[in-house]
Amino acid sequence: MICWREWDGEIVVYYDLTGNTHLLNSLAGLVLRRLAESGAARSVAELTESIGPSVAIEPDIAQIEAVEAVLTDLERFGLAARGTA
Amino acid sequence: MALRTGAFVNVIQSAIPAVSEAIALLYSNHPLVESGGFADFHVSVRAATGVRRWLRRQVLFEFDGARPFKPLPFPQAFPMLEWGLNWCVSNHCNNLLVFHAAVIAHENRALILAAPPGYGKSTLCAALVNCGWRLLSDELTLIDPASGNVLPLARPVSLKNASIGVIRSFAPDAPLSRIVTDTVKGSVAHMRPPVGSVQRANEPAKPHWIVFPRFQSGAPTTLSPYAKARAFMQLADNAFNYNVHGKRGFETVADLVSSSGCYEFSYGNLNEAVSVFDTLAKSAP
Amino acid sequence: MAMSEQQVPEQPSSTPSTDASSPQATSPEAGRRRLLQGGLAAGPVIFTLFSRPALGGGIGGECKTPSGFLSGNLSQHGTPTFCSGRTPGYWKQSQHFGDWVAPYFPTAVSGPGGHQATTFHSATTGFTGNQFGTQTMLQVLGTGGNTGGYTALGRHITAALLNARRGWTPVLSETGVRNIWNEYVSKGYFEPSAGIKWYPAQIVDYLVTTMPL
Amino acid sequence: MARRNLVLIALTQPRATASWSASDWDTLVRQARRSNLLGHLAFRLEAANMLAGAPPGALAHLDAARILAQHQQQAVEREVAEIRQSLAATGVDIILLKGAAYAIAGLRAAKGRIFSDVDILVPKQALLEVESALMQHGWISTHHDPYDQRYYRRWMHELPPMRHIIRQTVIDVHHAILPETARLKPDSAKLRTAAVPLEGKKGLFVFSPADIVLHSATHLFHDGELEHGLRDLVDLDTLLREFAQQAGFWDMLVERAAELDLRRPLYYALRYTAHILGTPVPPQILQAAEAGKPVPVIDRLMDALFVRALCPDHSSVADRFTPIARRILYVRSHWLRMPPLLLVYHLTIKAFSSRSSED
Repeated sequence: MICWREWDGEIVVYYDLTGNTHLLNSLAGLVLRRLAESGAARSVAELTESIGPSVAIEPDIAQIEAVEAVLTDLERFGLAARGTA
Repeated sequence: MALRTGAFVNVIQSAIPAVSEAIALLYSNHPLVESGGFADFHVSVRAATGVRRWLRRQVLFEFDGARPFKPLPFPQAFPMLEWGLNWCVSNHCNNLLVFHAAVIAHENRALILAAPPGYGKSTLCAALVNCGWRLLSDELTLIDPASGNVLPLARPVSLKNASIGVIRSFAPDAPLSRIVTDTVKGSVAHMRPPVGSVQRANEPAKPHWIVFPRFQSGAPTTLSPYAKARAFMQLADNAFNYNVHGKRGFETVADLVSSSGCYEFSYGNLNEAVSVFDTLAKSAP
Repeated sequence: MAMSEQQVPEQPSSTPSTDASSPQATSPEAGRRRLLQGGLAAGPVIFTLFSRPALGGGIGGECKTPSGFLSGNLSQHGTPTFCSGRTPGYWKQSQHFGDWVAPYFPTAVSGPGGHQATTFHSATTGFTGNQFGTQTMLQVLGTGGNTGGYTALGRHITAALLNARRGWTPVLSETGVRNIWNEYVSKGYFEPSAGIKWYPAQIVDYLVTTMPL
Repeated sequence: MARRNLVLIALTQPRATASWSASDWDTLVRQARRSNLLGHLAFRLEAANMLAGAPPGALAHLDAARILAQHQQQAVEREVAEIRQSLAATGVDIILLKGAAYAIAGLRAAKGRIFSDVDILVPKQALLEVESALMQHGWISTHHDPYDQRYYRRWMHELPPMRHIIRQTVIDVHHAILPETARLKPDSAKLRTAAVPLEGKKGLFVFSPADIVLHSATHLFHDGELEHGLRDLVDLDTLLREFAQQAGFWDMLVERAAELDLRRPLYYALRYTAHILGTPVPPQILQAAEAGKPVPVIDRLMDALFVRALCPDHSSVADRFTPIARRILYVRSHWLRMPPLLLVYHLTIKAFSSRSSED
């Protein structure tokens, strides 16, 4: 459903369902990958932890906020959805 | 009259002298095709009839009886034919990926020049094809998704405003059509494609470089790498039918970007620009 | 036809010339310059190409050509209404203050040609009421939450006004934005069409559709 | 030039194309493109295994049309999903009409078909709510002229078309299949009651098979859009052939036409699909449909008009009466939809506005 290619840390995503193509920054690319690999994440914290080592930001509140922002953006374009557990 | 331009056969009808004159000059090297075969596009350019012709003579472009455009002032008959033929390709050839970009080749390695109008794309293209590069197209880059190859068109190069004078002094021998003024793009003239390019208009080329040029007067000549992900977006944004191809469109553009060197090119001097591209061509394995 | 073609105000461009040349006529195809000139969002999704389906018969019927060599008055059909508005979050960032178009100003500038920051309720904006007191447009953009049921609307209506002024929302003029707010102030809802009532949440939904970037 | 309707031959006897010259294929592609049938033709020739005989140039255009058609099929699916989501909160049942219905219901008529907009039918009392919900999700009315707005709202069976701000797609929201002023008065409530839910797509419906055919026939024979007459006739033919495999379909069709006051369009539909496209309509059904036959003089006139108007709108098949036939049928369709005074009003204002928009 989602096709992507990565070049130098930037990711281009094609989403079959909307037909839209997005250029993502590296963090957004990682988040999307984690979600695609695992199907879902239980919480933003868990998701942040799972990508923690791969990005050069401190695994702290700031990073959780960054991941939060990524999810909001991905949601806007239908690339991710938050469900009720 | 049926003219072959690359893979396409165009049946063109026009009784307007300016049109036949320009065709005779600019398409003199193109093969004529016998009528009675299959033609891709049947077009005509003719004077508009009706009340308004007494006020202001106008010209109509017809595609097989349909009129996709509003009439234009009569003196713009030939540019209208050229624009109309571009439209024929970009609007119908959904078996190909069609980009709004110039493309030239060196030993069958294609160099795609993609930029918004006014960035000096056509000027650079015109200069390079006068210095040994082969013209594939100055407006439409056609990629066959099956092979990834670029298909040539080898139609006249469209020059605008100051570029006309620039190319006149850069390549005084290149035949140019009469200048048509006051079009939507200002003054327009067309340059005849080199005979070698027309003769090889059925030879596809392999994409090898993607360059985003930008002319700025007085700017130093610099060629620098351009991020591939951004090159992807830039190219897809310049395609007429990227989304018609869906997933296949994505894969085709991705392969195109992956297999090509991507560059940003800034220049202010045409001679320097040409030598940069010659070096680039020689550096290819 | 195919791709998103958001409109960005024209930038002067020049054409190659061996002698120093003067700026040439601008092209109608400004949208293509976005990537080159950094028309990129700072967010995680840097740039989006919206799929614009090629629906329609093609010949004779609807001719949907992208701009380019067939731009301007060549197309038989009216200029399509592409919205490229930005969100309140965009407008409140100081690196985007340069995108504000007079007579709206995010901050005060002193000295000759100086000006005050534009207040939300003022003759300049044309926004009636006193929901936001003497707050400036920028302060309203920065208001969080949805106090009183109208602060989210305040943020979005401000962004909508700036978008309209910038020419990013051909479907929604500055007057249109004013009417929405002022009707809301006087009636408590906005009536987009006879018999339909939109309260702040619905108005925000609508305004958001004009802010894809 | 010989006036040969090659599209018709290629569709009804695809094997005949085996002996065609490059020039025949040239004419075929032009006629099919002009009739909006190039994509459909590509699929039909492929199904008949006749693509191999096409010259490479023609094949490229057929291929291009097929790719575009596949894209459109997907685009319509996306669009319908968006519409469904936008209207979910209203709880209004949405009936898909015409092309969107064929596509989402997986009917053969959708294969290779060109789509321009999505048509839906909702109850009249839900119109405002639906319009409001669509506006909130980015659709805006395309008619800003107050006359147009009044005209649509007062007389038409639909809202003014709405275009999506981002995707530029158009939706037509109907509450009936004909204007309230029309001579024929099919009851929308009856159409809705018989509608069939789409599996796995809660809230989405299509008409029953008989009603799909009757709507298509009404659209073709009582609407002004005859430049796509042949395409619409091909739709009818394809629908009839597919539904004919369902037991009891033909009898149901005749019965429903009587029930919905649509005997006349059914008569024309069966007469011209059988006559022009060889649709296998059972003889007793053709006979039963004659209940909708007009008086003989009109019948003969309609034959003369429709046989011309249902050809590709291309110079290679037109004779000197073709333009006038189309014009007469256009005026007729307005006549059928509106009382005479309103008709004059409408045509006059339209005439003025089209003139002023030319400058």
